[in-house]
Parts: sequence; C-alpha cells; structure tokens
Amino acid sequence: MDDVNGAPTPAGPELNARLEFELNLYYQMKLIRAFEDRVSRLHRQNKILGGVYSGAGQEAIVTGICSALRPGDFVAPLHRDLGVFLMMGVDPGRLMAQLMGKENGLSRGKDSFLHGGDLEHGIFGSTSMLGSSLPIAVGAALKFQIKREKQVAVAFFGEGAASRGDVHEAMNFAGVRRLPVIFVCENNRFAYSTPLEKQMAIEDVAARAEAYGFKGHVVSGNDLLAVVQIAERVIGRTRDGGGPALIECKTYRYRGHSEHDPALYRDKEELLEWQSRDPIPRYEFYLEKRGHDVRHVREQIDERTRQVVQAAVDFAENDAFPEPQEALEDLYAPPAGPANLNGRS
Amino acid sequence: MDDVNGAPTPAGPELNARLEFELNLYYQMKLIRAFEDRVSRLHRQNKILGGVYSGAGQEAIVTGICSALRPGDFVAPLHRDLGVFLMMGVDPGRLMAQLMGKENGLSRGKDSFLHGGDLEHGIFGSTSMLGSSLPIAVGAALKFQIKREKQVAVAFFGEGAASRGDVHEAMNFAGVRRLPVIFVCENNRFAYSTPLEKQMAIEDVAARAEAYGFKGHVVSGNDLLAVVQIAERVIGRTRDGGGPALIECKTYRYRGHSEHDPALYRDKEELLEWQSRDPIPRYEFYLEKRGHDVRHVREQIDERTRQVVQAAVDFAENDAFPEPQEALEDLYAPPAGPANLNGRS
Amino acid sequence: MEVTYLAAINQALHEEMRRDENVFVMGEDVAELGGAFKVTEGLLEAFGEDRVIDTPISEALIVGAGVGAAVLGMRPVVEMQFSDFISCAFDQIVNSAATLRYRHGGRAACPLVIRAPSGAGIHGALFHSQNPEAWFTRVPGLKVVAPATAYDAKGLLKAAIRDNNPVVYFEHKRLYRSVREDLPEGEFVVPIGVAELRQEGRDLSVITYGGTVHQVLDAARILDKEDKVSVEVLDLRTLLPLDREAILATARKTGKVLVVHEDRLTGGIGGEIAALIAEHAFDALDAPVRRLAALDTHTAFSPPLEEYILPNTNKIVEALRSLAAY
Amino acid sequence: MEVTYLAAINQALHEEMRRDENVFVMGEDVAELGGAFKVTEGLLEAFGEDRVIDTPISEALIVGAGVGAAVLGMRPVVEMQFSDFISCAFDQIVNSAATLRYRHGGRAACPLVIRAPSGAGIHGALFHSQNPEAWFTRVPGLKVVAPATAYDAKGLLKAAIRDNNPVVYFEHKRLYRSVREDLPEGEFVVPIGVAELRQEGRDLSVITYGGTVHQVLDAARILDKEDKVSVEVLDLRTLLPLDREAILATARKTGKVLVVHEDRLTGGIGGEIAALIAEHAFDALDAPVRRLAALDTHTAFSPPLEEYILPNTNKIVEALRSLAAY
Ligand SMILES: Cc1ncc(C[n+]2csc(CCOP(=O)(O)OP(=O)(O)O)c2C)c(N)n1
Ligand SMILES: Cc1ncc(C[n+]2csc(CCOP(=O)(O)OP(=O)(O)O)c2C)c(N)n1
Ligand SMILES: [Mg+2]
Ligand SMILES: [Mg+2]
Repeated sequence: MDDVNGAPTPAGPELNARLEFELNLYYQMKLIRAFEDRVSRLHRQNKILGGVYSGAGQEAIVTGICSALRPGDFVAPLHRDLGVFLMMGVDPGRLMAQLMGKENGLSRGKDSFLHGGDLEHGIFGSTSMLGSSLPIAVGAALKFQIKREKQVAVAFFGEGAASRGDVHEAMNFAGVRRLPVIFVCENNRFAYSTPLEKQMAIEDVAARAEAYGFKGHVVSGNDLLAVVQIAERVIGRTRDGGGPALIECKTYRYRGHSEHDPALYRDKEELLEWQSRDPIPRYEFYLEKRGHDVRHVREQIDERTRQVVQAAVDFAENDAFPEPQEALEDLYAPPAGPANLNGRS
Repeated sequence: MDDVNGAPTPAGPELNARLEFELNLYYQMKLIRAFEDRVSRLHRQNKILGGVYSGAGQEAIVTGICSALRPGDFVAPLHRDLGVFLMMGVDPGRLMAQLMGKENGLSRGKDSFLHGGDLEHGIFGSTSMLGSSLPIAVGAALKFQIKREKQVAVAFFGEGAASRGDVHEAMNFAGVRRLPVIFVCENNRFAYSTPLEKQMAIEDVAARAEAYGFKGHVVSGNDLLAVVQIAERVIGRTRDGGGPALIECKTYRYRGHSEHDPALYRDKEELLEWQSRDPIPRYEFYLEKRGHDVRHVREQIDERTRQVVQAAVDFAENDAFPEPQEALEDLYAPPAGPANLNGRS
Repeated sequence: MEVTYLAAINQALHEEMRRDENVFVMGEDVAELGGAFKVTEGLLEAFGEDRVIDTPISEALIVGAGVGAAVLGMRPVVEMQFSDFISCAFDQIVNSAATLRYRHGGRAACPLVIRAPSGAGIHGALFHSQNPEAWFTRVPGLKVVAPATAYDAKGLLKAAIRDNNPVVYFEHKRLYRSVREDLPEGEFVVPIGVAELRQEGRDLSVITYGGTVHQVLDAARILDKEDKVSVEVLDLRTLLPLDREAILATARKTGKVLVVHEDRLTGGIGGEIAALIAEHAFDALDAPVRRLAALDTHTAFSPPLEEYILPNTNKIVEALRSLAAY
Repeated sequence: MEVTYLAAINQALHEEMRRDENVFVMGEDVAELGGAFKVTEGLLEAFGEDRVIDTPISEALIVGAGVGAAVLGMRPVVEMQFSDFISCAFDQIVNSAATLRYRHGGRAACPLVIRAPSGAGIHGALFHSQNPEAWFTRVPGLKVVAPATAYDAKGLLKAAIRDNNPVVYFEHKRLYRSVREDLPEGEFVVPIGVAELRQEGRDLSVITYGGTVHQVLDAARILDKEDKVSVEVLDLRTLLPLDREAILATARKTGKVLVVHEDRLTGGIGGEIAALIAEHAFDALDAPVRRLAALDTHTAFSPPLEEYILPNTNKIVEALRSLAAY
C-alpha cells in the first residue's frame, strides 16, 4: 500500500507496518465491494451467466479472517466469498474470467462462479453442496497435523449450511483430534428465503462448538477491526496447537440470495437497519480516529479499485472461450509424482 | 403379573397397580436377558446366522424407556435393542423366527436380526446405517404434530451413531419444530472397538441437546428405577407438547460388539466394574426394599422366562423357511387405500 | 388454457393436497418463497404451515422425515431444491425408503414422493445440471419417473402421490417454462410404468425421455421432411419399472433403434435399454442399437463446452441419418 | 507361500505405506482392531497413530477428510467398514472427489483410495451384502476396481494408491479367506484399466468380475468337460474405465457372450457391457448378448431366498448351455 497517502503522523516502524496493514485491509474490502458490484452489473448485462451470489455487506468477514492467514494455509470459501479469492491473491482478471466461463478462468470454463478453486493460493474450490467442504477442510488440517506443519485450514459456511450433517461430522472429528482448523460461520440470518428461526432453535451457531469440545466465538461480522482481532487471536492459537475453533460472524446479506432473487420475503426495515451497520463506513470511522484523512484515502482507493476491476473485466472480456473439446480434458490426473499433480494433464 | 406372588403387604389400589407395574418391569428385564442369552447360544450353535448384537447389560434402558410408551407411539430401536421388541409386545416366537430367517419372522426371512420392524407394535425396522433412523423418528413425530395426536416418537441410538450427520439434521429439525420426539442415547462407551474418547471430545452426548434448543438429560442406564422415572417425566412432558428431549443413558456392553467379536481391545477391569453395576441385581435390591420376597420372585420369574424363551425357540425351529420365490415378493406395495398399506401384497 | 410444465406440477400439488389431507409438502424454501422455481407457489396460502413446511438445509432429514411420516400413512411430497443435492440424501432414499416394505416383510409401505428438478442446458454447471436418474433406476423398491410434457408432469405427479411406494420424480428444469400445452379440465392421472408413443414411424425408432423428448421430436420432423425417413418416437416417461413391452415392440417394428438421453452415456439407462433390446429383440434388429447421450464428463459451465457435451437436435438428426444409412 | 485375498490386501497396504510416507489409512476400527475383517491388521504397530487413524462413525467425514488430505498431496486410503455404508458418503465421493480436478481446471488432483468390502453370499442380508459398484461406474473422474484374485487384490490396490485420481476399490468379502494363491516375491502392480483373460476359449465368452469370477471358471470347466464347449473367460478387474478393447475382442472372437455379475441385473454394469458389444460388435454376434446377475431385489437374509437371488455355478452352467445351444 505504498501509493496511498493521507497517512497519520509518522511513528515507529512497527506502528507504521500496522498502519499500512490496516489501510491495505481497507483497500481489500473496498476492492471486494467494487468487484462484486461490477459482477452484479455484468450479470444483469448477461455477461456473466449462471448463479451469482453477492457477498455485499459481508466483506469484513472474509477480509478480516483471511488477513490472519499465511502462505500454505488452506481455505474453503462459501458460495458468497468472492472476497476470499481476492484476499488470497488470486489475480482479479483470472477471477473475472472464471465468472465468465473463459479459458483463463480458474477452472478453464469448467465450472461456474466460485467453484473453481485455486490451490496455488490455498483456495479449495467447493462444490455447491453446502457444508460438504467442512470435512475437506478437516482433512487438510489432518495433513497439517500428520506432517507437523504450522498451518491452519479455514472453512467458511453459512448458518444455513450449519444444518447439514457433514458439518456435524467435520466438527466432531476436528474436536476429537484437536485439528488445526477454524470454522467460520457467516450468519447472515437467512438461508435463501428461510429465516434463522426456521433453521435452528438457538441463537448462536457458536454454541455448537462446545458440544464438540472446542470454543465458539461470536463477533460482529460487520466490524472489520473486531474480525481482524478475533482472527489473529483465534487463528494464532489454533496455529500454535490450540486445536479447532469456531468463529461466528453476525452479518446480513444485502442483495437477494442470488442475483435472480428479489428477496421479497425480507423485511425492508431489517435491511435498512443492517445497511446502517455497513462495514465500510464503520471502518472508515476507525481510520479517521487513527488520524487518516479518510476522504483523501477513499478517493485514492476508489480510483485504484476502479482501475483494478476495469482491468479484470477487460482481461476477461478479451479472454477466449475454451475450445469445445476441452470439455473432455481435466477429468483425470496423469500418472506423475505428487509434485506435478497441480500441473495440467 | 397376576401369577407372581411374594408381593409385599397389601395396600391401596394405586400402590398395588404400581407394584404390579414394577414387578412386570422386572419380568421384562429378565425376559430380555434370558432371550438374549439364548440368542447368543443359538448363534454359537449356528442356528442363528448373520450378525447378532447382544444388549446384555443394557436391558434397563429399553425396559425403562418403553415402559412409558403407549399404543400408537413410534419406536426406532438400535441394533442392540432386541428388548424393545419384547417390551412393545411382539410375540417372542415371531421374534425368534425373525432371527432365524423363518417364514413367520417379522420380515418373513427378508432381513436379519432386528431390521425387521413391526409397525403394528409401533416398531420401525431400522436399516443398518447407524443414525439413519433418527430423521425417520422425527418424521413420525411430525405426523403426530400435523395430526395433533398425543403420541411420541422415540429413537434409540448409540453414542457411536451420534457422530453421524443424520443425527445432527434430525435433532436440529426436531428443535426447530418442537416435535414430539425423544432421542435416547445408549452410551455404552464403545462403538465396536472405538472408545468414547476417539468418538467425541466431550463427556456427555446429552450436552448436544442444548445446541439444538432442547434439554438433554443424563441418567444411569443400569438403574431401571432411574430410567423409568426420567422416562415418565420426560416422555410425559414431550407428549404434552413440551417438545423434543434427549435422554442419555450411561451403560456398558457386556459382550463383544457382535457375537463374532472377542473384544480383546477392552479393559477387563472396566468390564468387571460395570458388571458390578448390573441392572438386574440392582433392581432386585430395590424390590427387596419394597418388601418383596425377591428370592421367591426370582425363581418364579426365571421359570416363566425359561418357558417363554423355550416356546419361542420351539416355534421358530418348527417354523418353515420361506419359499425361494418369495424373494421377489414384498418389494412394492399394491395400489390400495392407506388402510391396507400394512397388509401383504 | 395453455399451461406450462411448471404450472402443471403446481396444479397437481394443489389438487392432490385438496383431495387428500394426508398429502403435505416439505423442503427448502417451499413455503413462503414457493420454491426456488416457484413450483410450490400458492400452497402455503391454500394449505397452511402444517402442510407446507420449510426445512433447514438438511436433505437427509427431508427424505428421512418423509419416510417416517409416510410409514404412518401420510403422503409426503418432499423437494430437493436441485436434483444435484439428492446425493446428500442418498442413503435415506436407497436404503431407508427403498427397502422399507421388503425388510418389514410386506407389512409396511412408504408412500413418499421425492421431487427433484434435474437437467442441464441452462448454464447450471457441474452442480445445477445433473441427471441423476440412473442412480435410482437400479434400486428395487423405488419407482422413478421423468415427464417430458405438461400433461405427463401433472398426471405422473398425481399418480406418484397416490402410489403406495417411494417415487423419485424428476422434473426437467429446462422444460419448466419452455413447454406448455392445453390440459383437460377434469381430473386425470398418467399411470406409472407405461411409456407413450409420441409419434408412430416405420423406419427407425428413438427411445427417449425427459429433457431430450422435444429435441427428438424436432429431429424426427426434420428427417421426415428432408430425408423422407419415418421415425417412431417412444417417450419412456417411467424409468423404473421400464415399459419393456413398449420398448421391445418398437424395436421389433422398425429394427433400428437409437436411444437418446441427456444423462451421460456410460451408466445412463440407455445401456440397460440397449441391452434389453439386444437380448430380447436380437432377431429383429437390422442395425446395432445406438445411443446418443451427454458425453462422459461433468456438465461444464462455459457455453461452448456445455454445447459440446449435451445432446441436441442437430446431433440427433446426424445420429438418425447415420442409423438410417446403416 | 500361499496368500489369501485378505492377506494380499494387507500386504499391499504395508508395502505402500513403507514406500511412501504420504500414504495413510483412516476409517472405523482400522487401528487397534485392525478393521472389522482384519484387513488393516498390524498397520498401527508398524506405522503408528499418525498414519493409522480410527474415526468416529462418520462416513461423509471419512471420505471428505480423505479428499482434503489428498489435494494437499497425501495419499489417504480410507475404509468403509462395509461397502453398504458408502451410501452415507455418496455426495463426498460423486461430487467432492469425482469433480475435483475438473472444477479446478486440471490444476489439482485427488489421489484417494476408498476401500469398500462388498458382496453377498455370507448371510449378510440387505445391509451387509450390497454390490454398489454401478453407482460409481457412471461417474467420470472416478476409477473403480474389483479384484477377484489375491494377485489382483494386491496389485490393483498398489496401483490405486499410486494413482493420482480417486479410486473406489471393491474387495469382495466372500473372497477374503476363500481365495488364495502364491504371490511373487518382488514388487508388482496390476495396471488399472486392463482386463485379464482368465481362460481362452473358442465357443463362448463370459465377461465377469469380482465375486463371480471363480464361479464362472468352475462353470467353464464343467462345460469343457461335460459338453466339450470351450469357454473364454474375461475378468474385467477394472470397472471404470472399462477395457473396451478386451471386451470387444472376446465378443468378436466367439460371437456369443454371457455377462455375469453378482450385482443386480437392472442397472448393473452388465447392461453397459451388453450395449457396448451390441453396438460395436454387432456384425460379429451369433447370438444375443445374455446377462446373468442377481435378481432385481434386495439381498434377502434367509438362506433359500439368498440362494434364489444370487448367481452361482449351476445357474451359470445353465445359462452357458442355453447360449451354446442358440
Ligand atoms: C446441500 C445443499 N442444499 C441446498 C442447496 C441450495 N442452496 C444454495 S445456497 C442456499 C442457502 C444457503 O444459506 P447459508 O448457508 O446461510 O448461506 P448464505 O447464502 O446465506 O450466505 C441453498 C438452500 C445447496 N447449495 N446445497
Ligand atoms: C453408517 C454406519 N457405519 C458403520 C456401521 C458399522 N457398525 C455397526 S455397529 C457399529 C458400532 C456402533 O456403535 P454405537 O452406535 O455406540 O452402538 P453400540 O454398538 O455400541 O450399541 C458400527 C461401526 C454401521 N452399521 N453404519
Ligand atoms: Mg445465511
Ligand atoms: Mg456404543
């Protein structure tokens, strides 16, 4: 974030690094918002086909959680977590190409939206089957444990997915083996049209953690600073052998379940209430307290995200569609050593 | 239980009924033990093929829980719950015929051991897939709720089965809809060879109930009186609209996982410790306190159970095997009104 | 009045719920939302919360609870939001439901309908395009249907609800709004187990079902017009039990058979059908039984890939011409 | 030294775990107990708790965690205690594992082995007798093997562990201790995808695999001796991908084919094989391709029922005689 000015009065190198880190998170959160807004627009323009699930309103969660991750960690995002891809360093152009089904998309046009993972950046491409990625994250954590690696696995899931049996099996085993896995619940109060009270008889998904022998934390998912703090603390503890944890982030979905959904089943008041808790202005307020010239920072960052998003769109639009016969490629990995496994067949 | 003497000094009609009820439970528990002992023996004699899973040591659980059930209730037993069949009034001869694969067995030779249900007596024949019967019991409870019937559904499951995803999905939905279903966990500390601490990181399965919005109770599964009391209280509350509940019964399996299993993985001390908590002498001690001449009662009841078990064996041994072509019967129900559904095709 | 395939399903639900108070509907977002595709729209208003039940995201529970209610005499119609998620309820379907009557020695029944919106061609990619029918057509104790027309969609759903066995009902998403027809006013059902001859022909037979029926009919028209080849078209409608008589009859009549389905080639039910014909109509065959199906891969997302993978009218025309020339 | 089918599997596990420290074993009761069938006996002692892992009863977790470890370069060998319970892990196999490489655009791999003790004929009844292979042979991205001999059991498991794709490995319970042979001293693997001609013949071909291979060989001997009919026997060994060349070659050679499997007739892979032959060796056929398989029902418990349902040597002899007489 060397090109962002409007920084507060100079301080020691440690504080400086922290300030830079914090500003970068602001940039990331803004980039996610800008990218997703553009995705919604492209969907309306029929340039992105298939299901599009906006994470607007929930950006602080992926930003804050991923800020505590390191190279070699493993992340399984949920269907709304486009931000995870940006946070973990996936090239925005390739991400956009993925959404458009283009050749340089993460899945080379094979799958849609976020199902194309990018293991080079630690991102597992989850299937659509909600909750099914939790056992997989547990398996990644098992590898870290077997190999005595100081890495963690993170699985994001919605409060809706929390009702799936796979989630139970995953959490239970994680507890038994004290695996280095963090389960992050994005509780946005709705699973498609189904409100919280029809999904579970309790208030906090986090309460389940204790039934598996580890700790559940509740945090405001719209407060980036709070998410960052808990992520650093909890993920750090897990990384140091403290066993699994669950972090529940309370939040709200701004848009419909997907771009097809007008979400008529929701209370307008509730939406308004949650929009007033938008993570971006809230974090700007914090930056201001930190002494930044926020208006200036925002202008610079808006310009930068605009450019990044436009470049991504340009890249993706200019990218070719895959050749039809490629439909039959990438089904089976060739016989090769494990080192080559992530290479193409 | 009119033929059992050795009753304590006469009292009011209510107390008399209670005494009779209590003696009958003793009889039932003894019958289950005797029946299962005979089954183990018949298995060694190759007269019962396939898997045989003894519930020896756990009789107080099924006896106590089922004692609080009424006609029209729904029970899904676990693979070790032969006692449920006896308690719910299934004819011992037909039960034995079931185990031997005979024509008059509950499944007419189709399935083995306890997978043949008997819906006339409210017993659902569970598949082998552990935990899969919990969603089904929840569905039965849903029917009672929709139809405003004052019935309950009971699903028995082992602490091993508690790790299955189906259990989670079932309990969660039961909580959401406050369904009249009671989940009874027979925690015998082992799933096959796997001890409790490799199955879960917590001590009590009952602790999970709260994570679904209802109450979990822990009781000694080797104390018939305690099981009866909690069953009456909890099942009564559920029947009256109090919503679901979980009752965890702490117990221990005497024999191997199945009759094939010498259970070498277990600590002999532990077995001894638990055998010293045997539900039968413990209950006899209570009966003694109640003023019964226990030695006399025991003799009478031993004779009676011996006769019942022998009659069951005789019936089953004299019963024919099904005709080969019957293999193709009973696959599909004929087109008939619901009233006929439990009739044969 | 013209009714879409989707509206026909909705009508069937309304009518059956009115007719029999033991019928109820359960699934994710089926109540207030009326289902992801609006198939259950209006049911909540008409029948109330007791009989139109939103569930958590718990496919095993949805089917399992359906089984539990069904054995007690209810007639649950449960929905998988997409048929792709049926894999999450697999055990409950193939074990709990399918073996229920058998393992109870014929003294129980499981009148359960599992509705599953299936099929590709809508840019649904790997997990919103599946055609899972052949996982179920190999399971005794189940019935499996896959209507292609609004009439059949309605009539088969009504038959499924009245059937005393578990029925997996595949409704093709691409047909929801693209297919419509006038439906008779009165009450009708379409019997399970009976295929329908959509078109009589002399030279070739096509056996198909579900999403490819209309493509086959289009192809048959092209062959008729451009090649003067007369194609007989058999729509299976029910996939378990298969209508063996109808299958063998058309094979014997024309001696040349093409089986077409949107499901993948390998392991799709085309293999079973071809095997039946090859065994039981061997002498009548003038050409090998051919199959045209989706390629043996997952349904990819990118349009050129999806197009390449799936059958379509052109590919069917080509296959028919090649078979005609044999 | 003679080694049983079961011991051969155990040897393969020992050898592969010694060879590659990324190989580990996970499942219910696989560690201290050594598995319900003792297949994993001795592994805990040899390789320790980190690499021989007992799990709770959580089939979806077992496979899912296998997938997670596999994408990070481990080579998990997970066990379903009985193949019947594979239905509880269905989604993780057919979706998470099978589509993994595809949806990652070829930039990931899932070197996972799922061992599943399958098969009937041991009074296992409905839920301990299943032959679920055809649920998986229709899923691209998976490989499926089903050895019939100790040699193949060992060689195919070693190949499966070294393969960079998810492999479902069906081991037939009835063969565990009933089949044995001398195994070569040195290291060997059996390549996935290659069928084995167990016996050359001139008059008829039988195509089979797994539990019925030995019954077929017995039947072939009877036909040779009593009927002077020479039967060729092809053991598929790998069910996905099928060895099409070998299948078509034997069909073209003898012109008369019987497919035999212990799985049920309808929807078993016999249909796929018959369809392949009927399409691609049409001109070479002197008789319809016949199938002999378990009857279309569940595997019932009572001995007379089980016997009636399952294929056996006598039934195969009869079918061969009938085909020979065609
Ligand atoms: C197993 C499964 N069942 C159903 C669906 C269909 N579906 C997609 S998203 C969704 C709602 C998810 O809710 P939640 O987990 O809370 O995540 P959110 O969309 O609210 O972020 C549903 C029902 C699915 N993808 N997978
Ligand atoms: C889904 C499933 N996985 C595995 C098995 C094999 N199995 C049968 S009983 C058993 C142990 C069950 O333990 P628990 O639930 O505690 O009951 P218990 O036998 O101790 O009474 C296992 C693993 C099964 N029947 N179903
Ligand atoms: Mg949500
Ligand atoms: Mg137990």
